Amino acid sequence: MYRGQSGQWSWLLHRVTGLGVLLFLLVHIVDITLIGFGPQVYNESLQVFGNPVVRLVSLALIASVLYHAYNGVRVIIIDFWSAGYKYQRQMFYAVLALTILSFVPMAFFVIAPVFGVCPQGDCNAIPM
Amino acid sequence: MATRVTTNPKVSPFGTTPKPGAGSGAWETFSWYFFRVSGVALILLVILHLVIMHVTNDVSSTTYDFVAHRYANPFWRVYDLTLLTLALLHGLNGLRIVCDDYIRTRGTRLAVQSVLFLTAVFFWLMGTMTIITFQPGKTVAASILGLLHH
Amino acid sequence: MPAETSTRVVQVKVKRYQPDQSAKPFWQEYRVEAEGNDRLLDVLNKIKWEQDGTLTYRRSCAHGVCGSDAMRVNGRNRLACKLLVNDLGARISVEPMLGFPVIRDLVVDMDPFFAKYEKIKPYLINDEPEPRTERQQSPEQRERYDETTKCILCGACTGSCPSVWANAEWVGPASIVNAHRFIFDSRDRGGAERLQILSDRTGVWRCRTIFNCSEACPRGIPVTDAIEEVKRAIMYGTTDIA
Amino acid sequence: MNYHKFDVVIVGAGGAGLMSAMQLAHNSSIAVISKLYPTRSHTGAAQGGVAAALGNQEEDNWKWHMFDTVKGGDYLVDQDAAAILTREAIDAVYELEHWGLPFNRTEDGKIDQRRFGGHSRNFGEGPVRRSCYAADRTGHMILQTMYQQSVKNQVRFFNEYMMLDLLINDGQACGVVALCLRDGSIHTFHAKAIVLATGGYGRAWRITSNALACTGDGMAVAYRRGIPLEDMEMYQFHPTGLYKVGILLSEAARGEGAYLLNSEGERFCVRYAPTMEELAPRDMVSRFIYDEIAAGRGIDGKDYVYLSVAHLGKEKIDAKLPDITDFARNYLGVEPYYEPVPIQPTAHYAMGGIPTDIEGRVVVDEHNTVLPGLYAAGEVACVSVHGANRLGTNSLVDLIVFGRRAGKHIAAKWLPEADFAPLPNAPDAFATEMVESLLARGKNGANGKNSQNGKGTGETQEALRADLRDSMMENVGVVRDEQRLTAQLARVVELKQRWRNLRLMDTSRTFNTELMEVVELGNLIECAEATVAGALARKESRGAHYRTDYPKRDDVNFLKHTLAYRTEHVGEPELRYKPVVITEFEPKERKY
Ligand SMILES: Cc1cc2nc3c(=O)[nH]c(=O)nc-3n(C[C@H](O)[C@H](O)[C@H](O)COP(=O)(O)OP(=O)(O)OC[C@H]3O[C@@H](n4cnc5c(N)ncnc54)[C@H](O)[C@@H]3O)c2cc1C
Ligand code: HEM
Ligand code: SF4
Ligand code: F3S
Ligand code: FES
Repeated sequence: MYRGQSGQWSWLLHRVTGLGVLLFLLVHIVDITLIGFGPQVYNESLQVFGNPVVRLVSLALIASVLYHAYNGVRVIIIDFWSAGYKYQRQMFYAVLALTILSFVPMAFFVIAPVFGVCPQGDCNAIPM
Repeated sequence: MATRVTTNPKVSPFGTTPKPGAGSGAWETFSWYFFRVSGVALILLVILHLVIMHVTNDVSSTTYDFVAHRYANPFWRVYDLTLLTLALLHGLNGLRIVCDDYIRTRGTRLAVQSVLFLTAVFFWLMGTMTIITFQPGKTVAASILGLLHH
Repeated sequence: MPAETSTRVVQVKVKRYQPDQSAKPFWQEYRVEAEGNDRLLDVLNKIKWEQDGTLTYRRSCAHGVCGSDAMRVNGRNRLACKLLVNDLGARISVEPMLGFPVIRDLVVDMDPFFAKYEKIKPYLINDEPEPRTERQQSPEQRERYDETTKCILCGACTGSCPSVWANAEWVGPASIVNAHRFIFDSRDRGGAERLQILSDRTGVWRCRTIFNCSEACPRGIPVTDAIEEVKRAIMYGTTDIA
Repeated sequence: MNYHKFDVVIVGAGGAGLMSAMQLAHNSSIAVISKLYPTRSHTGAAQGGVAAALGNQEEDNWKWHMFDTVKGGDYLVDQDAAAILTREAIDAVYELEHWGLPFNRTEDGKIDQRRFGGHSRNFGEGPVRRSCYAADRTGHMILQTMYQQSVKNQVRFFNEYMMLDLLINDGQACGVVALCLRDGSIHTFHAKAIVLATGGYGRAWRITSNALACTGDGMAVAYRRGIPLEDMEMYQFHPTGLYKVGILLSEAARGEGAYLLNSEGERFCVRYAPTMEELAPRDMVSRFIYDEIAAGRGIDGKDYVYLSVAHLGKEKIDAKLPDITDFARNYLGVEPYYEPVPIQPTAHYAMGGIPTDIEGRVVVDEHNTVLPGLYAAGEVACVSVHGANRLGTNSLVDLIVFGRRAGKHIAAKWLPEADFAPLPNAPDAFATEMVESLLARGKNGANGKNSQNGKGTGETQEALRADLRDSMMENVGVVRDEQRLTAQLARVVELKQRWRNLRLMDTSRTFNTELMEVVELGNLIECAEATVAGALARKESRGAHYRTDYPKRDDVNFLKHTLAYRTEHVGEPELRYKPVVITEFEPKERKY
């Protein structure tokens, strides 16, 4: 393994998260299509999202999207701002920090229903 | 360790102004640009989408009725369509780049790219169909028939 | 005052490849007495001259200006003659660079590397009649491409780049650095041609801003910055950019 | 047998070799053979600059440059050659600029110039700005620029091919034999003209600024084939080598105003050379340092003094001397912004070499008889423009001026009339025999393990190498005398004997660098033989050759060039002499 530094890891994560999100997107397009088969089919399939394991997958998706988005901005800044490359490492840490900062509250909203807490108000999570 | 390259931008112009010319150069340049432009657009689109679906509502409450209610406003249809299109193109273009990294032979590369292209078309049609034709209470088949009647 | 040195025993683990004997690379450990101020190259020489004459690597200048001895030291591309034992610790691992075919031990085939370098037309292009004396260039114009003139073509950057490992067709950072050296030279007229070449599939866009190259460059060239400048020159269609 | 045929074969891809190649690439079939990839050549290490009287900064004149060259060389310089060197330097520098060499610039956009040791205004009145430079990487830029032009002109390179032998038949040079490192094969190159441009042999000394590849191969190969070596005793020690490692801190530092300090903090050069101070010629400054150390004024009583740049200020150091201050930091852990840098004289440059005329043709006797088809240029050659001591920045000029002249002469005069001389029978016999016997001597060795258990009795290369470099340092250094030189000649005889019994640990044919190193070691010993014999016979002090037993220059007996011919008797080369060409400047005492 080459002992690269922040740049190498930021890229690897960017690639993995990008591909992960893409995979999810493709699955998501399929499941959304179910809506065309009427309420019954759709709502039943939707139950799956309440499943704690699937919720964890959602968490991964959210983290991936957040990281990928922020790091995408980092890359764009490096590309378009001539002094950007000097701060690439700092920006990488900022990306990680932002990812965590914005992930935690979102994770809370996603996970809470499992424990019967319904921050959104209309809790109809279906316990296993 | 690195110092700077950029100090004084004043350099006399070189030869003819380079416009990324014909051929694969223009396409690769465009693809690179597209990543950035679609990326910026996607930040707004995806994050808002996530917030709506996972934060302000719980996923399990995004039921048929929820969708019906939302799609009553055409804005959300346009929104979702844009999201779908950009994310698919951006993501599959990314996958193309990744494949390009690892595939050396021209033939295989061409084959893989064709598959990716077909995938894009297929999934885009599938998603688009759902978004455009969705009408509360009707199945896809019915909606399509309905559309044809009009 | 020269830094104090002390003799110590260092362990050097070398990833060897001896095609005459075995098709497979193997690791071999050597123990050598070295001083803190010794270069890694001195340590390798010591092994070669005193213990094992079959240990094979390239070297010439021994002070970081010829680019012969780029190799992977403790996981990173470095010039063996620019590393001191003091900075390496008692256990050192040495491997050939990734992304190049290995000929023997630490010697890799540089021919493909130079072939890719040649692709970007690494020479001044200017057909205008030559003045009797020098072509004029202001100190600022000269400064514009100063960093990229430092390249010694050691290959450390190219051998550190994951995009290169994945795709050997890619011209790689060293070629782009050398393209930059001419594209931003006010005397050159071949910028458009080079940017055309570099906007291709095998050109700058394959760079995913991984920065391993900048970290590896023994000359301290901000390689990624040079690449980004070339990208911007293609995007904006001019070098007249910050 | 691998056979190749080209109009011209150039051996060596440093500044000299590539400059010749440039003259020939357009209209003849040429090949450049080099044991290193071209950009690894030692020309790339040159820091300070290339001298040419452009007069961009202040008034200058090539005649002044010529005078400095002659005087700097302690009047052992052939003045016809010096005139060509200094006059054509101007055009050659412009040519390099047109090829894209990124010289530093003056405010008005011209090539910037700076001071350098021994270069003066108006025949010695005071320092002049004559050295054209590109930061402190002038040699790097020259080498890169020439390699770039070679790429442009699609020069055919044989990289990592090591010349082992030179072929002469019918009184004409007709080819070279080389070892391909990658697979151990022997290749014969048949040519109408051959240019030797293989550089110097500084690796014969322990403390040296030279690359590990600087092993005098070209000189040794020619020497073995009966070609004399000229003025080999004239070997320059550069005053400012990094303590212990020998890495060069360019004269550019002193050109920019750096001081030399002894243990008392005194700028001792001022005492010895009141006009030029630190910028007196190298042989002198090296001797000043030697004397200071001998007088107990080395730092801490040791064998080094200080080079101080701190007073120049960070900004100037970073702008003008970035690389050399990096060396101090990197290899000695000294921060030149604040601390003085420990330095000592380091073996640096061969003024002598294969004798040539002003067209770069190799000449083989005191009557300047030309050996048709053979050319030499660069450090391997002796024109002689450096005489007994080369001025800083004059070597790069030598490469480009005489590299160019050799190439041009071949293109314009030699190729039109020349034909291929037939190869001798079994042309590669000598080289093949050498390689095979070396590999055979290693039979007991190599198996990838540390094998000291072979049946062979011979020693391995390291002891021999160490003995050579240490004894040369001790006996043929900055200061010499009868006793040390005699001892060294005996040493050389012994070393040659031991070389014949060397044992290799590596018998592989794939990239066998041990084989290469052993051949190089043999070449160094050949060069050492000519050097010591010449030094022993030259009973005077002149330029770099300083003898405590004959401290005065002796123009009556020794204003002449040494020619050393190899003989069957080891350690006893035949010495002949040829007169120095004097046109304008009569020998005078050298004062700075
Ligand atoms: C540290 C340092 C700094 C210097 N600074 C300056 C300076 O500032 N100004 C100045 O004027 N001079 C300077 N010099 C001197 C000058 O750089 C050299 O004298 C000059 O570069 C020699 O050039 P060359 O072309 O003769 O040989 P090199 O550049 O040494 O090239 C020799 C070539 O021959 C090849 N070769 C050698 N043996 C064989 C073989 N057996 N078979 C095939 N190929 C072979 C090598 O591969 C190489 O390509 C400096 C020297 C040193 C060491
Ligand atoms: C949310 C906002 C997004 C931003 C700002 C963004 C930004 C970017 C950028 C700038 C790149 C190019 C990277 C480079 O050239 O090195 C990229 C690559 C990529 N993106 Fe995104 N992206 C976003 C969303 C997405 C989504 C939703 C997907 C999946 C469908 C996705 C999948 C990919 C893939 C697969 C790559 C290729 C990765 C690679 O080449 O290593 N991205 N993204
Ligand atoms: S850019 Fe740096 S690392 Fe890359 S080849 Fe040049 S000197 Fe070596
Ligand atoms: S490591 Fe490679 S991807 Fe770009 S920034 Fe450097 S060339
Ligand atoms: S030996 Fe020249 S760079 Fe290390």
